Amino acid sequence: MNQAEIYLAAALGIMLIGLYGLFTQPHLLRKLIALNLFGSGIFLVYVAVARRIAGETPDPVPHAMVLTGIVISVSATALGLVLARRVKTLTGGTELPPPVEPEP
Amino acid sequence: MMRLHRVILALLLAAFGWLLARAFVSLPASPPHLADAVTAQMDQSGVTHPLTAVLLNFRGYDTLLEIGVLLLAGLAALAVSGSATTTPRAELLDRPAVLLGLVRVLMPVLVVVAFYILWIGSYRPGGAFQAGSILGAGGVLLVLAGVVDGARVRLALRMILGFGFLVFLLVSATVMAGGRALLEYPVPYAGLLILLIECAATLSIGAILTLLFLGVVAKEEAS
Amino acid sequence: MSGLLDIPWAAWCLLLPLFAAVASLLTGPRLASRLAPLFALATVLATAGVVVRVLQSGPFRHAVGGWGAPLGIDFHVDGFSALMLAMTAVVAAVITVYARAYFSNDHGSGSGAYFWPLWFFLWGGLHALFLTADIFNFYVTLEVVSLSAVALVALSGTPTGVVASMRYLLTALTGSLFYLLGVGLLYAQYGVLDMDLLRGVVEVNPATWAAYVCILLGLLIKTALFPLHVWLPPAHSSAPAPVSAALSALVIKGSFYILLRFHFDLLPHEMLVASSVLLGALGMTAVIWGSLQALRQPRLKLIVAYSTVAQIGYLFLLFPLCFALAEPGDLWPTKAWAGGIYHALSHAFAKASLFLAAGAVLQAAGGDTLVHLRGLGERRPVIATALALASISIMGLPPSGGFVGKWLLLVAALHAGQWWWVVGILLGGLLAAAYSFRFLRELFRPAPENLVLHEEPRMLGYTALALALFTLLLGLAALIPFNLLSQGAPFPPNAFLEAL
Amino acid sequence: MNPALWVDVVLAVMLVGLAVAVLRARELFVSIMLFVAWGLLLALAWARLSAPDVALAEAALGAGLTGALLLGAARALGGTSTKGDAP
Repeated sequence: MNQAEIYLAAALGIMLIGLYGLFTQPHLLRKLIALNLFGSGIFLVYVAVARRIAGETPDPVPHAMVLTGIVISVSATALGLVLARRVKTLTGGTELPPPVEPEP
Repeated sequence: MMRLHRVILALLLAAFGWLLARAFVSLPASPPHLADAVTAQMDQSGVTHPLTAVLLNFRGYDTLLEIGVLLLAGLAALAVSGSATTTPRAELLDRPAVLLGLVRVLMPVLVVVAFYILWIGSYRPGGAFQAGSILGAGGVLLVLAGVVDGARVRLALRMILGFGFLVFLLVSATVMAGGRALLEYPVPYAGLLILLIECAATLSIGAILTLLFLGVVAKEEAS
Repeated sequence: MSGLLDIPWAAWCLLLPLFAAVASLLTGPRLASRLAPLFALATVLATAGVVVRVLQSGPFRHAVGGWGAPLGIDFHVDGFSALMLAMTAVVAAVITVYARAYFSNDHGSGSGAYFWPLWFFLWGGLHALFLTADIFNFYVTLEVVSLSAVALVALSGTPTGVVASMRYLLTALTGSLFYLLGVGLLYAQYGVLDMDLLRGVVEVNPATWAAYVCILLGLLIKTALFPLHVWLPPAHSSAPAPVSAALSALVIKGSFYILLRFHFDLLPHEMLVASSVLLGALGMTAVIWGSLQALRQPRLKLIVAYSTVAQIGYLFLLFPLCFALAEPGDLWPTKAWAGGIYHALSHAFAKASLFLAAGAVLQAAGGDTLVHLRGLGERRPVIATALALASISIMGLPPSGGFVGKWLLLVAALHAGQWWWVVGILLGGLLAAAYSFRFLRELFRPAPENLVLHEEPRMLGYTALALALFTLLLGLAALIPFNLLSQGAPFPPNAFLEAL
Repeated sequence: MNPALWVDVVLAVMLVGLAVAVLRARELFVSIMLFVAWGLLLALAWARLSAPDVALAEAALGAGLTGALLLGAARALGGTSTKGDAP
């Protein structure tokens, strides 16, 4: 087992945990945290893959993609938090109401 | 019912995990990659740090859109919380003077550190995003100390929000004069243009991160 | 003329809306609203430049940064992408004119204040999406589109709107992340990110399979194919009308476009046989389920939103027709491919028209329940005509663009001997007629004596009507889009012409 | 196995374990704190994988700013003690 494989295994676990949390946690902030876990698991895949190539220095291209991904996920999380606050202000709740098909 | 949902979810995730695991195990031991292509073109990139070359030159277009996404998030925060990003003036009086003093000392240091990180980014780890987040951290401190409030945000900070993206756009458009492609820097000026873009981006990133923090924590108006 | 063709139109049709976004931010809403038509016009002209170039000299690439794949990111513009760009530019330009009138009373701190920068970001993001040939760059463009769309939905400011926007954000992010994981797997296996280079090296193996599942899942969530559609009706029906129009007409098509790119330009045929049948079946279910739900909705915007769920279903019928049971040399896959894309195109115009008209109804009648529609045919003939004409295209009746698309799918299904899709397409058409009839009937009832209407800007009705007329044009002048579509199509050119 | 790799194994196990803990924490506040700690641990992982730039960005943005934003939002929602539906 090499370094990349160790972290790929961890990435797999983290992604699944994040996904499980995303679908089971009702609180909006916890959903966003779970989503961040899922995302970080994916970034770990990228960086582990960059480490697999022969030689001392890893491939910089996946690193660049991960940096882009981190900035995007911070942006999205921030938007999510602002929206969550708005949801709380307007509905008084911190969870999404169940997705009902609107009744006639 | 809840239980059943979770069992189904767990089964689906197990299947998904198995699919991924199988893929991971089968990946080639020494896979094809772009590292050599990066190395081969480094002397044309205008910088010496490979990651900065990829981020700001080879795949600079990704970064242009990424700064767009960050700006978008800032705008969205403003739009969603609307007039909410104003802290009432009276609150400033409650701030501990110690914090204010600390901020006065710390801010210049943070700014210097940020631009140092930005500067070294051309030849070793560092760059606009790291520098921008340090500025953003400074901004968060200013918010906490009550130095920055909503009213000032409106006048000063918002002008800076779009600055980085605008400079990046202008550079990508102007280099096209003379028949070059979008974002194709003339090689002798590549380093300079990258530094220009990074400086502008750092300011905007710092401003946007501050704004996002303000949008999340600021008290909402009664309206 | 050759000098004009040398201008990098592709770059400009990306840059102009992005410049417009920053300019709108810096100038403030009042001036932004004045400048918006100019930026829209310039973007349309740049897009026209792209279309003319493809028509005259075929597909082309533009190496952003001058590096070229694999190191750099390339634009790759063929007939399909040019058609999607043209669709986006025209629909978005009309929506821009509409939005100026729609928000004309709201330049202050209300939802109009941030509309313009967000709107041009959405537009620019869509153009970026249709231009790029880089699978990671697709991810970035998807996020530009999603985040601006989410923010635009939240502009309504109502509790329903904000909850819908929150749900939309969570769903869209989940979708993008699945897609991102798929891209990572492909890079891990093949070490390139350019579509064309990947096509040369991709093979059937566990990594490609896992990547396919991730990418498919991510994009299906974003395209809102049944049963992943739950987020769509609340988001599309609670947003401000110009936003609803853009979401249903354009945003959905973005992820669908990437899905088609992966299926036709990248993945090995043998991987797609089983999944294409599944996609077809889900599409058919979406047609039926969406239509049945549309039949039960109390409000015009909700009917139109569920109609989108149904119409998305048709798009997915092209997969089984192209990949299951088809042998090389068969003509029907060409028909199915062109039919599906044509359906996406005409749906964009028809659905945008319906949502714009619904917004006009909201402003005129003060609500959009079926009761509010009563008598509008008499008092607001322009709005009513727009609704009627656009519905014709949604039902798939001649001489509309919707008819051409469905007809091609139908003929392909008959040739392929897959008669069950024929039944579905016809049934879907009947159901569409049924739910459209629900509001059309109310429209053309005599106006009640005491009907009081607000004075809405007349431009609202005219723009909706313009888009509705465009759907008729798409039915009457179908050869121009098809000529464009054949440029660089994934089928031999002679098969393409023969099929039509 | 190379003994240096045990560092990675421990780090990997901690990352997975802490991720579970983040989602299982009853108190939202605790959950956020654990998430910030998790982000810092992840920054260590980036450093181990020779990705110093990513480590820097993760520490600043992923853990730092996201943590600050989450805390701010939790306080604003007035729900720091909201009971989570732990798996």
